[in-house]
Amino acid sequence: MNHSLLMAILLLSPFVGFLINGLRWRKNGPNLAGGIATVAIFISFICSVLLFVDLVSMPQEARRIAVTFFEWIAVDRLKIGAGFVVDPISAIMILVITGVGTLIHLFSVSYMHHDKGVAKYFAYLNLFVFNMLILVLGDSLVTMFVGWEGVGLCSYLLIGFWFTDREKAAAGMKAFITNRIGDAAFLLGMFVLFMTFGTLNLHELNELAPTVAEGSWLGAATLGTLLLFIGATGKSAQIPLYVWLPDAMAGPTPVSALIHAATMVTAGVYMIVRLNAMFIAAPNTMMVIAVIGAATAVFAATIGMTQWDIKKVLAYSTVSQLGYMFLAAGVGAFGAAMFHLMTHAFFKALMFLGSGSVIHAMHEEQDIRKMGALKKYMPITHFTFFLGWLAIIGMPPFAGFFSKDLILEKAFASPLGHPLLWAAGVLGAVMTAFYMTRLMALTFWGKSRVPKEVHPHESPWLMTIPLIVLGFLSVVGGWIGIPHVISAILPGHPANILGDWLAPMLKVPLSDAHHHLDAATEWTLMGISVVLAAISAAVAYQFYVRSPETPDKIAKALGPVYQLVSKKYLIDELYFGAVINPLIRLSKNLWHHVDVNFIDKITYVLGDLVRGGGSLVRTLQTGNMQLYAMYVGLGLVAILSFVLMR
Amino acid sequence: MTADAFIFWFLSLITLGSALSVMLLANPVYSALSLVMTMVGISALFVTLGAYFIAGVQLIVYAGAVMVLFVMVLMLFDLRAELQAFSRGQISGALKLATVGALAGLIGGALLLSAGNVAEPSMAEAAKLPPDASKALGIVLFTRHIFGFEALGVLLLVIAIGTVALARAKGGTHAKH
Amino acid sequence: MGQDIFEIVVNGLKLIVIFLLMVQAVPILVWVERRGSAFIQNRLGPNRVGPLGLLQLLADAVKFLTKEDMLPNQAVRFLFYAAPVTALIPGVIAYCAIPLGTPISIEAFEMFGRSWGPYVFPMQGFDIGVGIVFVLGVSSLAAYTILMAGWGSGNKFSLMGALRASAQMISYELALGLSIVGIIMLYGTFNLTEMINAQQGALTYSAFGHQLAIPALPNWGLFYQPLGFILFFAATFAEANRLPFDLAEGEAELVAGFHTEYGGFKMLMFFIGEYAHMMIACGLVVTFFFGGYLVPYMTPEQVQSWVATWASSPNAVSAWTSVIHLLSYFVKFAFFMWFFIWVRWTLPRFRYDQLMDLGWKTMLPWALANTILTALVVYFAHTIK
Amino acid sequence: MPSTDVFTTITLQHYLVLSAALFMIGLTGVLLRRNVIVIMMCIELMLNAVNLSFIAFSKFSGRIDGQIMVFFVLTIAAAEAAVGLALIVCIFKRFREVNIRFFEHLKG
Repeated sequence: MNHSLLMAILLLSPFVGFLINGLRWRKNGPNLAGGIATVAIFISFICSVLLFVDLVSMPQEARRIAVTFFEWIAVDRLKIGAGFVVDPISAIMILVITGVGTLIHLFSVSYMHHDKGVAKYFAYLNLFVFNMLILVLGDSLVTMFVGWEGVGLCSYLLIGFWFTDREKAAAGMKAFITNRIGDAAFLLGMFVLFMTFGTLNLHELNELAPTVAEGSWLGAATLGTLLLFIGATGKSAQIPLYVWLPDAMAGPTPVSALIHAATMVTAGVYMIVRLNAMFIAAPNTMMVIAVIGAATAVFAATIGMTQWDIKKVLAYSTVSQLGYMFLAAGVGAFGAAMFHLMTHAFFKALMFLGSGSVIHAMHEEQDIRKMGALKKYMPITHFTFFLGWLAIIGMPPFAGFFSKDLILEKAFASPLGHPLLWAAGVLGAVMTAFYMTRLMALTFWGKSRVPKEVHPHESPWLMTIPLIVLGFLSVVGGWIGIPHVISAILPGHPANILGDWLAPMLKVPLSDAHHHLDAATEWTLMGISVVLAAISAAVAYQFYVRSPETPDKIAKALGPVYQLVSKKYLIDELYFGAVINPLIRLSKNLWHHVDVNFIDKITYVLGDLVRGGGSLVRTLQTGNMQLYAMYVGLGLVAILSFVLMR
Repeated sequence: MTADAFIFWFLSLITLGSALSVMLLANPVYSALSLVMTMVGISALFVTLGAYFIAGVQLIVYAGAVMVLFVMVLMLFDLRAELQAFSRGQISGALKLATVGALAGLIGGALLLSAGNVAEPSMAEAAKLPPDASKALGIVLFTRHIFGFEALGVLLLVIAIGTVALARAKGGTHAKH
Repeated sequence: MGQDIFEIVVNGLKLIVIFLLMVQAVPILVWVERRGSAFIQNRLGPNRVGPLGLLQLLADAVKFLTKEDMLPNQAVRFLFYAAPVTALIPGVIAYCAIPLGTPISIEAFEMFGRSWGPYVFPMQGFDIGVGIVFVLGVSSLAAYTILMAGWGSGNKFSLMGALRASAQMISYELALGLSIVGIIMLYGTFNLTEMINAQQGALTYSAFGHQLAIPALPNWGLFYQPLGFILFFAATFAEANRLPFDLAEGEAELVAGFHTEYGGFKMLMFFIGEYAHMMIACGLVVTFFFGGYLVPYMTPEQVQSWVATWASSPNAVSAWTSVIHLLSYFVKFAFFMWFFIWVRWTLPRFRYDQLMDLGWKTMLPWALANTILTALVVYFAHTIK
Repeated sequence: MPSTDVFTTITLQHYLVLSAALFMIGLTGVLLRRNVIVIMMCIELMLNAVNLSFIAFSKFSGRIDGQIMVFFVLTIAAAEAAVGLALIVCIFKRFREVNIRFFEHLKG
């Protein structure tokens, strides 16, 4: 099959699914709707695999399949086609999106089985995948922005899916509005880049990026990328715009898995990786990204340690892990960012789906204080969740270990890195190990605190199969990026497949292209993080399984600090007090004084003028149609005489 | 060519006469029947101009369908001769007649002025039209004028729906809830 | 009309002859109808006056002519008298356009001291290029006579009957017109003579460059447009206001419909008008679907060469050929006239809503489907080899 | 054009003058009649007059497009008649009369 056809099918298959389910959302039952939606995504997945295979068969330097369906916008210098590109970066993304997407759709068939709007749900989900594919495949910032907005819309729709619940509807709006702030910055960034470079095509932008690092804060590359990064903080939930993501857990759990863990929230990271040459040219931006990423990683992890809602814990964990990805991007380790993006998609989707399975079993109960000892009721869920846990706390040889380790190494060693960034990363990893172990312990281990009327049970096979597949991927997903030092001691010396795959697409930091640590340092760094994480996990196990009373004591001892953290540092309240309420007050004042007294008056006067004029003219309009006809006749006479006289 | 001339004068006499009766007769039913006569006369004039197909369509559509509707409506309302055929108002009536007169004068003048400019009907020009032009008509209609044709199709659909909505006794635009 | 006096005279005579034939056929048809209905209903029918009751026709005519001429009190005088007269006109004019036989050719001859001819006279009133359109257009004028009669009578029953009849005619004209679009596309012409010529020989389907001949059947339009035939024939019943579509004169509800107030000779005129419509319908059915005047299994040339074996002069050959075709036409024509009568005495009447449902919701969609299907087949079968 | 030929040779002008006369008759009817149905019939008359000149132009210029225009006008006239009659039926149902003055409610 030729590429444009494959690409068209890849993109349109989810859209067709959306149309079918969307137009028949009152009629399609859960099995039909879910079947259609899953098959639609699966077709996309097959197309992705075919495209990927084609890509592999190409020579390394020419791995790029570009298709332009039609010219979309052509205004003066601005020429934007409906162009889509599959290259090594987007190939990974479409595989993850459609692959994980298929699994999550499959999971949803069972999970959403009793919901009334199930066809609507699948329609939104398909629309989301469609937009996400546009986002990752788009060959220009504008095409990307279309998908960017589209996924935002779908996120809003799905968070507020149970919109009859006021709180959930509000969560959807919060996500949407927070994203709008980021989107505005994204647009401004596009303007800056277009003004300077005259194009918005990603490929061309990377080519045109300055070859010398920009020192100034106001240089085109720096300003543009900084603004784009603000957009990314909105979409990818980084400080300061992360507040929407924990609330977004109001949506159905598979949505959290697909949108708010595996795919959409990584869009910001993906965007940075796509424009890596431009970002590299702006070291100031890179520094900001790295600092924000590290700060977010630590900050979110602290909140995660105090939450009681199983999904909230995972949400903060996601924010924290996204922080790692930004940290990696910020130190110029784009490959590491992509690597972690991929492994994170596997294990975090797994954990969300696992939590969904738990919630399903607990009859919509999300508070981990009311769980415990679920291990014996739900062996499969527990086992797969266990694999995810090992992966996220970075135990070798699970997926998370390799990617997280690579990030930490780069944070330490990259010319853009700094030991402090590394320290923050390690701190985050330690806390991650703590709160994830706490989650495991409270949910699956220890004593049962399940209320008597609830009878947990293992989920049906439609839900466990995706868990098993994702669990498998969480184990082996990291093996495609085994660092050199480890592969050196392994039998057969497996190559760093991912690194080689991405290498032609990525630019290394300008100042020092071949900066390598010696093996000993690398082993040391690796050892420190793994050992610290393991200790932290053991401590958590001690606290929450062996002596459950200890955490309370510590919390009491910490007093106000604990309160502050468990209330999420009062960030939401801060935003309300400092930004939102003043804005509302200002708007109200403008309305009461400026609008009513000034602008309205102008329109009234204009209206009166028009009405006065009209009442003058309307005497002509007698209602007698024959007179009107005579006017027409007179007009004819006038025109004819003009023509004849001429 | 006297036969052609005779037919033309005969037909125009009939057509003009029945057209005048459309305008002048007080009984609308007679007006309508006169109009049918006018249509038939015009159709015959089309034949003298070689437009056979259009003449047939004129008969089918105008005389056969549109005017039947008019006559049916008139008869359904049972409108007999009216006391006053023309609308009131002496001044406005005079004004209207003056308008008509002015327009007629202008058009007549234009025709007279153009008489010299328009070339005599050369047989070569007229011979360009095939004797049975239906096929050529179809080809032109479905190629050069296809857009108009399609637009008319849409118009007819809209009209059909609108008419049904207007004329329905219940549930139409006059529904009282 | 013609080039010289002789031609004009002959053509004029031809029109008069056709008109007389039509008018004279009516008494015979009335007799057939009465005898036929009696036969169908297992009774005797008129059999006292003359052999087989044939002179009954004469008696009827005399009765009609001698009846008192009445004008109802509320009637509109002009329309009341004009309606029966105009009832005849459209039917006759339309029938004149239907070809009845092969043209007669006359060789040049000497008369009155000058030479005339040669001439070719078609066996029809006049040959107009757009035959079908003309016939439909003219026969659609018949609605006015009914309306004039109904309204002019000043009678509610008459008016209702007239309105019903004209509404029915307009409605079925649609299905009627659409049902023959297929035939028109198939033969690619409006001209009736050309259509008949296209139906010569044995049935031969040709499509995609292949041909399939079925020698056992004649090449009639029926075998190309069976659906079109059914729709057309059914619609003509409605157009002619015959049972099962004679709602206009449903005795049970409307006395006799638009001619309630008519009697005597005026009544007879309506009769003739109605039979004229039947004749047009039968003539068109024969022309479109049954090869018109063609003799089955023989082309006109074959007939002519057969005639040439026994006829002497070329004029005689031409004339005999034409007569044979005329007979062939009349046999087919008579069958369908009988069919009309047959149906009338066999089927019950529709209810008015059933009538409209049938016209608008059944026949019109099927006619549309037939049109579209034919268009596709004609287009693809003739462009793709 | 020699004056003796006016009656024997039929030219484009003849048809145009006839068409103009018909048009004027129709216009007069539209302007002066009281009955809405008659007014509509007069509009049909005007349309027919225009059709006649289209056909005449088509014939005398040797182009078939004039006939197409007539085709379109016919269709539009039929559509107009349908809607107009529907409106008239509505008016009649309300006022039991079809006088043009019942259409005078929309005025300034």
